[in-house]
Amino acid sequence: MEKKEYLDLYNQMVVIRILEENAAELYQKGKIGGFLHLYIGQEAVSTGLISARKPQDRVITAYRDHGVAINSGLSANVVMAELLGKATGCSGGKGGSMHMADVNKNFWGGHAIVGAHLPLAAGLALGDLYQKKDGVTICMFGDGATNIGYFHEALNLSKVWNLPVLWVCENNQYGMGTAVERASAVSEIRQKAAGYDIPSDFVDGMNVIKVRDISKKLIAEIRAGGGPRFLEIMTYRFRGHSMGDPERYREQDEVHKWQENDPIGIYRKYLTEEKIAKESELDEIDAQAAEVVAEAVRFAESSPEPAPEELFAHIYAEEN
Amino acid sequence: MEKKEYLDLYNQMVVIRILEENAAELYQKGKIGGFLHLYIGQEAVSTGLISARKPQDRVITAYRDHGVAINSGLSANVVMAELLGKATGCSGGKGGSMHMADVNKNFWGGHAIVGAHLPLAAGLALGDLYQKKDGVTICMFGDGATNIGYFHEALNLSKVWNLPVLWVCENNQYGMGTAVERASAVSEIRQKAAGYDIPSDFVDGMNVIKVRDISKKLIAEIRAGGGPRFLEIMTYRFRGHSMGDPERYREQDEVHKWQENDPIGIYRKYLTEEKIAKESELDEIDAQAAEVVAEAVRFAESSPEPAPEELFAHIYAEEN
Amino acid sequence: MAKITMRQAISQALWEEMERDERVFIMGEEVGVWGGTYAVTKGFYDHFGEKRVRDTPIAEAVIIGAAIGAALTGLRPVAELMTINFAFSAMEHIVNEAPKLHYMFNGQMTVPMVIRTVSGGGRQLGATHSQTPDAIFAHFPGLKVVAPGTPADAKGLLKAAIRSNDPIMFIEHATLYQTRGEVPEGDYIVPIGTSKVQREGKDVTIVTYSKMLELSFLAADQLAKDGIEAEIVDLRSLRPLDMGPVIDSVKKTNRVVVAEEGWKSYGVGAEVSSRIYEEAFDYIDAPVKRVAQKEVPLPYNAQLEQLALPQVEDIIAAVKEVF
Amino acid sequence: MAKITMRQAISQALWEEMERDERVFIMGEEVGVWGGTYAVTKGFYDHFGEKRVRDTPIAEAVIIGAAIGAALTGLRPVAELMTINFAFSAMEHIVNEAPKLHYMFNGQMTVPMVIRTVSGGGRQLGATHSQTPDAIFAHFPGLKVVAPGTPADAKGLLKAAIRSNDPIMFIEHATLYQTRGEVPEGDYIVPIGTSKVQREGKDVTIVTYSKMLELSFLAADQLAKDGIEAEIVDLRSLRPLDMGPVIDSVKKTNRVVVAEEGWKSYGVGAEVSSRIYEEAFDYIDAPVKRVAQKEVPLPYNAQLEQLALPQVEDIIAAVKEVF
Ligand SMILES: Cc1ncc(C[n+]2csc(CCOP(=O)(O)OP(=O)(O)O)c2C)c(N)n1
Ligand SMILES: Cc1ncc(C[n+]2csc(CCOP(=O)(O)OP(=O)(O)O)c2C)c(N)n1
Ligand SMILES: [Mg+2]
Ligand SMILES: [Mg+2]
Repeated sequence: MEKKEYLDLYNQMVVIRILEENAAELYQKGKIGGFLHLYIGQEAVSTGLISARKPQDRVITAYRDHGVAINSGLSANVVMAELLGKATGCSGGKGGSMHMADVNKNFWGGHAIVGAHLPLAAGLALGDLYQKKDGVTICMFGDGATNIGYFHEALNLSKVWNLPVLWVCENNQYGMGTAVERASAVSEIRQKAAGYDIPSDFVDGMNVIKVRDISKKLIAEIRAGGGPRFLEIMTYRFRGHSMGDPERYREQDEVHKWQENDPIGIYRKYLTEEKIAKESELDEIDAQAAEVVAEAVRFAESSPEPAPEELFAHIYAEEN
Repeated sequence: MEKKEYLDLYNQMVVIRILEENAAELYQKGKIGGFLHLYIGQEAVSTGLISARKPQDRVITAYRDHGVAINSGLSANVVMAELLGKATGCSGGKGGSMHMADVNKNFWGGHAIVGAHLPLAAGLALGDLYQKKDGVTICMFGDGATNIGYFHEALNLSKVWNLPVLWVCENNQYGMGTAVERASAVSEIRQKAAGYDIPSDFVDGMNVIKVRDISKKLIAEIRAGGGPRFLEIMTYRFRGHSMGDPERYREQDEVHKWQENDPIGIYRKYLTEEKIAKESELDEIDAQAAEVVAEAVRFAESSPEPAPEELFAHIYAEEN
Repeated sequence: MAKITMRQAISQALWEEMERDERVFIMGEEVGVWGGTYAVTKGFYDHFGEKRVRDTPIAEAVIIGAAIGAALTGLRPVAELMTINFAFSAMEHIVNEAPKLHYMFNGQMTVPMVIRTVSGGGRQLGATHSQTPDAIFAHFPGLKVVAPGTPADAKGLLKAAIRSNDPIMFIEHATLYQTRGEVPEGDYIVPIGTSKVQREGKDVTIVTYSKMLELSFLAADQLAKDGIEAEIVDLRSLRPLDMGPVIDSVKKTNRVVVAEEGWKSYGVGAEVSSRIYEEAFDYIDAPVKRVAQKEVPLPYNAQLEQLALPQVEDIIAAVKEVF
Repeated sequence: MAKITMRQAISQALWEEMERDERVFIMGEEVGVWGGTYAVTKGFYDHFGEKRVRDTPIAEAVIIGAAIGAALTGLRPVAELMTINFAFSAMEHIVNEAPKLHYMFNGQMTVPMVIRTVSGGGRQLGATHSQTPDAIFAHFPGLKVVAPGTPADAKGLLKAAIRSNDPIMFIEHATLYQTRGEVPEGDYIVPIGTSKVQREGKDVTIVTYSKMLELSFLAADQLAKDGIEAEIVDLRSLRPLDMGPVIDSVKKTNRVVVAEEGWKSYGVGAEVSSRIYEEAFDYIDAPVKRVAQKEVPLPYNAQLEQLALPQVEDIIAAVKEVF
C-alpha cells in the first residue's frame, strides 16, 4: 500500500472523529434535531471496510451512518449540512442524521428501521447479478439487527440466489442498552451465518488495516462469483447509543477500557512504529481535518433552509 | 409399551388416512370449501410425536392440521363437522380446514399464515414457564416455514429465554411446488438450529415408533429445564399441496417411490413381524376406523349450519 | 376486440411488458414452476427462464425488500404477493420503505416496482385469508394503489404500472379472474389515477371499484327494471384518488352510494364520501350510503361468509334508501 | 387531585396493575434495564424483576406474537412497541393474529393483551420514524384501538385495557409525555369505547383525539377571543368508535371540524365525517372540515416538518370556514 493510502485512511478516521464531536456540540446547541447516533470508537470499521471496495461496489448501512458517508466519499460539508437539515445536505435536508445517501458515490443510505435494509441490500446485489455487472454490495448492520426476521430472510435469499453481497455485522456489544448475550441466542454473531451455509470470518474492528485486509479478501471472493460472505467486526461505541442515552446498562470502567483501544490511537502508533509516517505529519493531518470540519460547520450554518415548496417535491418520481 | 398403545397408534394413523380420503371426496362434491390440505403420507409424524406428550403439553401447528387434531384427541366427528363448516365443528364452523382447535385437549390450532404461529408457540411456552407449570409446547411447521422471519425471531427468543418448546419441522421436501433446496440455503433444515445454539435431532417420519421415541426423549429434556429443542422429521406428502394442485413440480415416479414407504404399511409390517398384533386384529381396526369415519361423515352432514346470529358472536370477549 | 378473461388480460400485460423490456422481471412464491397460484404466470417460466421468472422462498419481507433494492438499480421488478393477507408480513417494506426512499433521499433514489397481489373474500378461506384491506395501503403517500374491475382496465393499468417509476400496489381480486370483457390488443395503456364512468345513468351514482364493480352492474340492471338509472363510477385507483368523474356524476344525480368489499370503518367509502361532501356539499339530496363488509373477521362457513360480504341486494337497498 | 404528567399517569397505571395482578407483565425493547425509551417504565425492572419486566431482542413480530401466546395461557401481557413505526414489523400479529383468534376458534381462545406504542411526528425523526398511522389499525374488527389525550384518560384507559380480555392497541403520543393534568389517585377506570366532551361550547364542534386535543384546546381559546365557543369532543378510542357524544354535539352546533395528526386520506377524519353525515345529515350547516397532515412523508428539516403537520392555526382557519 502506498504511503498516501495509509495517510488517507488516517485522515478519514480523524475527520469522522472530529465531525462527530462537532455534531454532538451542535446537537447540544439545538442546531441538530431528531436522533443523533455517533460513530466515535467505530471509525476503523467503515474506514477499513469501505477502503477495500471498488467504485462499482455499493454500500448500504443503518442509521449510524455519518462515518460511512465520509468513507464513501461524501464531503464533510454535505454531511454536516444534512445534519443541520439544510438544502445543501446530501439528502436536501429531508433525511437528516439517519437518512444520508449519495447514489453517485454508490452510497445507498442511511436506513433507520433496524434490519429492514438487509432485504434492500439483497435486491441491490440482485440488480448487479441480473445486469451482469461485477459490483459487490456491502451491507453493514449492528449486532442487534441480527435478531429480526429481515436478517434471516435476506441472508437465506442471498445464499439461495448466490448474490454478490458482503454481510457485515458491526458487533459493538450492545443494541441500545441490551448486551448481545441478552438478545441473541449466540454471542458470536458469525455463528448465525452457518445456518445459511454462508462462509464467515471475523476481525478486530479497532485495527483499520486488519479490517481492510479481510474485507479485500472477502470482496474478491464474492466478485469471483463465490456468493455471499459474512464478516463480523468486533468494535465498541465510546458514546451512548444516541444523544441523551442514560447509559444505565454499562459500567464506565468498561467504556474506559475500550477507550484505551482507540482505533485512531492504535493506527497512529502503528504508522509511527512502522515508520510509515512521522508524528509531525500526523499532527498536520489532524490540523487539516479540524479545519475541514470547521469549514463544514461554517458551510452548513451558512447554507439555506430548503424552500417551502420542497415539502411537496419528490413524493413521486412522476405525477400522474 | 402396552399392546393397546401400539394398536392405538395404528388406529390413529388409519383413522387419519380414511378421514382424509373421505375429505377429498367431500371436497370434490363441493361439500367442503376453501383450501383443503391433506395429511396423507405424513400420518406417522404427528401420531408418533403427539403420542409422546403428556396432557399438560400444548400442541400447535399450521393449516395441515386434521391429523394433528385427531392425534390431539379430537373426535373424527368434530373434525369432519368443521370441514363441512357445521355448528358442531371444533371451531363452530367458523374456522374450517385450516383453523381447527380444541384448547381443552391442549390443541391450540390450526394456523394458516406460514410461520406466524411460531411466535405464538414461544408465547405459549412463556406462559407455562412464567406460571411455573411443567408443560412443554410442541410446535409443528413445514420446511417452507423455516425461511420466513417469524421462524428466526421465535427460535432466537426461545433460546434467549430458555423456553420449554419443542420445535418440530415436518420436512416433506416441498413448500407448495418449491423443493427445499430451491428455497432454503440449507437442505438439512436442522442445520438452522445451530444458528440459535438449539440442540437438534432428526428422524425418519415414516416410522411412527422412531418418531415417538425421539420425541419422548426431547420432551423429557425440555421438561427437565433444558430449554428448547429442534426436531426435523423427514416425510413426504402423497397428495398435492392442497386440492387442485397441478403438481408440475415433481415426477410421479418420485411420488410412487415414496408411496412404497407408506407409514401405515411400514407400521403394519412391524406390528405383525414383531408379533405384536395379528393381521386379523389390524384388519379389524381398519374396519372400525372406516366405520368411525363413516359415522363422522353422517354426523357432519346431519349437523346444523351455524345460526345466522353466530356471525356476530365472539368478535370480542367483552362488548364495551 | 377479443373478449378474454381478467386472468388472460393480466397475463397478457405481463407477457408483453417482459417481451418489451429486459429490465422487467417477476419474483414471488410459486410464480415459476407452478405457474402462479392463480395461473396468471403459467408458461412464463418456460418462455422467459428462471432469471426473469424467479420463484422465492416463503419470505414476504425479502420478496418486497429485494424487489425495492433491484428497482433502485434500474430494474423494473414485478413482485407478487400470493394474496394481500400476506402483505402484512411485508408491511414495513410496502409502506415504510418503498414509498419513503424517493422523498427521504431527495429524489436520488427511485423505486419503479409493481407489487401484484390479490384481495377478496367469498372463497371460504377463513378470517386470516379472506381480507380486502385495500384502504390501509392507500393511506400512505409515496405509494400508489391500483385495483382494476374489468379485464381491459387490468391490462391497461398493469402496463402503466410496470412503466411507472413509482412503487405501485396492484390489487387484483380472487373472484374476478374468470370475468370476461373486451380487451384491446397490443400496447393498451390506462393512465394511473383516473376514475371512469363504467355505466351512464342520471338518477343515482354508485361509486365503486374492483369486485364490487361487477356487483354494481348487476344492481344497476335490477334498478333499471324499477326505472332507476344508476351511473357507475369505477375508482380504479385508490391513490391517487381521482374524484373528478365522481363529483361530475354526483352533481348530475345528487344521490350517492359507495360500494366496497372491505370493512366499512376506516375503509374506502369513508374517504370517498368525505371527499364528496367536501367537493359537492350543496348537491347531495340524501346522506351518502356506504355498502361494505360487516365488521367481523370473515368466517369459514359459506352461509355466514355470504352474510358478511356485501351483496347485490345490499347495493339495491342502499340505492333505494337515498331516494 | 394531583397534577401529574402523562408519563407519570401511564407509569402509575402500569405499576398499580402490576401490583394488583401477578399475571400482568411487561415485555419489549429497552423496557427493563434502560427503563423505557420514554422513561415510562423507569424503576420497574428493579422493583418487579426481570421475570415481569422483560427486555426483548429487536424482533417486533415475536414481541407481539409471544405476547399473544402468553395471553392465550391466561397471562395479561403488556407488550411495548417502541414506536408505532415499528408496528409495521409486527403487522401480521397485530391485525391478522390477535384480532382473529377469538372469533376464528369460536370463542375458545381469548387474547387479553395490551400493545403499548407511540405515535406522532414533530421531533425531526424523518419519514420512517414520524408517522401517525393510527387509522389503519382501527380498520380491523377484533382489535380495539385506544389513544388518550389527557393524563387522566391515559391512566383510566390503560387500566381498563389491561383488565380487558381483548387485544388492545394503546397508542400514546411522543410529544404528550410532559403534558400535565389532574389524575385521580388509585383505581381509576375509564371504560374503553367512550368519547368525551373535553370542552363545552355552543358554536362549533371540534372532533379530535390524542395530541390534537392539546392543539384543539389552544385553538378553542383563540376562537373564544373572537366570540366563537368551540365544543371539543375527544374520541379517546378509534375502535370501538363512540359517535354518541359527537352526534349530540353536532346537533347542537351544526358545524364540525375533525382534527387528526395523521394523513387525511383514509384517515380518522374520513370515518368520523362520514358517520356524522350518516347520523346527523339534516343538522350539518356547512361541509365538515378535516384538519390533518399534508400528504407527504414527513421530512427531517424542522421548518418543512412543521409545514406538514397540522397546526393550531389550521384548526382555527377550518373552524372559520365552517361559518
Ligand atoms: C424495527 C425497529 N425496531 C426498533 C428500533 C429502535 N432502535 C433503533 S437503533 C436500535 C438498536 C440497534 O442496535 P444495533 O443493531 O446493535 O446497532 P447499533 O446501534 O449498536 O449500531 C433500536 C432498538 C428501530 N429503529 N427499528
Ligand atoms: C406468510 C404466508 N405466505 C404464503 C402463504 C401461502 N402458502 C400456504 S402453504 C404454503 C407452503 C408451505 O410449505 P411448508 O411450510 O413446507 O408446509 P407444507 O405445506 O409442506 O406442509 C404457502 C406458500 C401463507 N399461507 N402464508
Ligand atoms: Mg450494536
Ligand atoms: Mg413442506
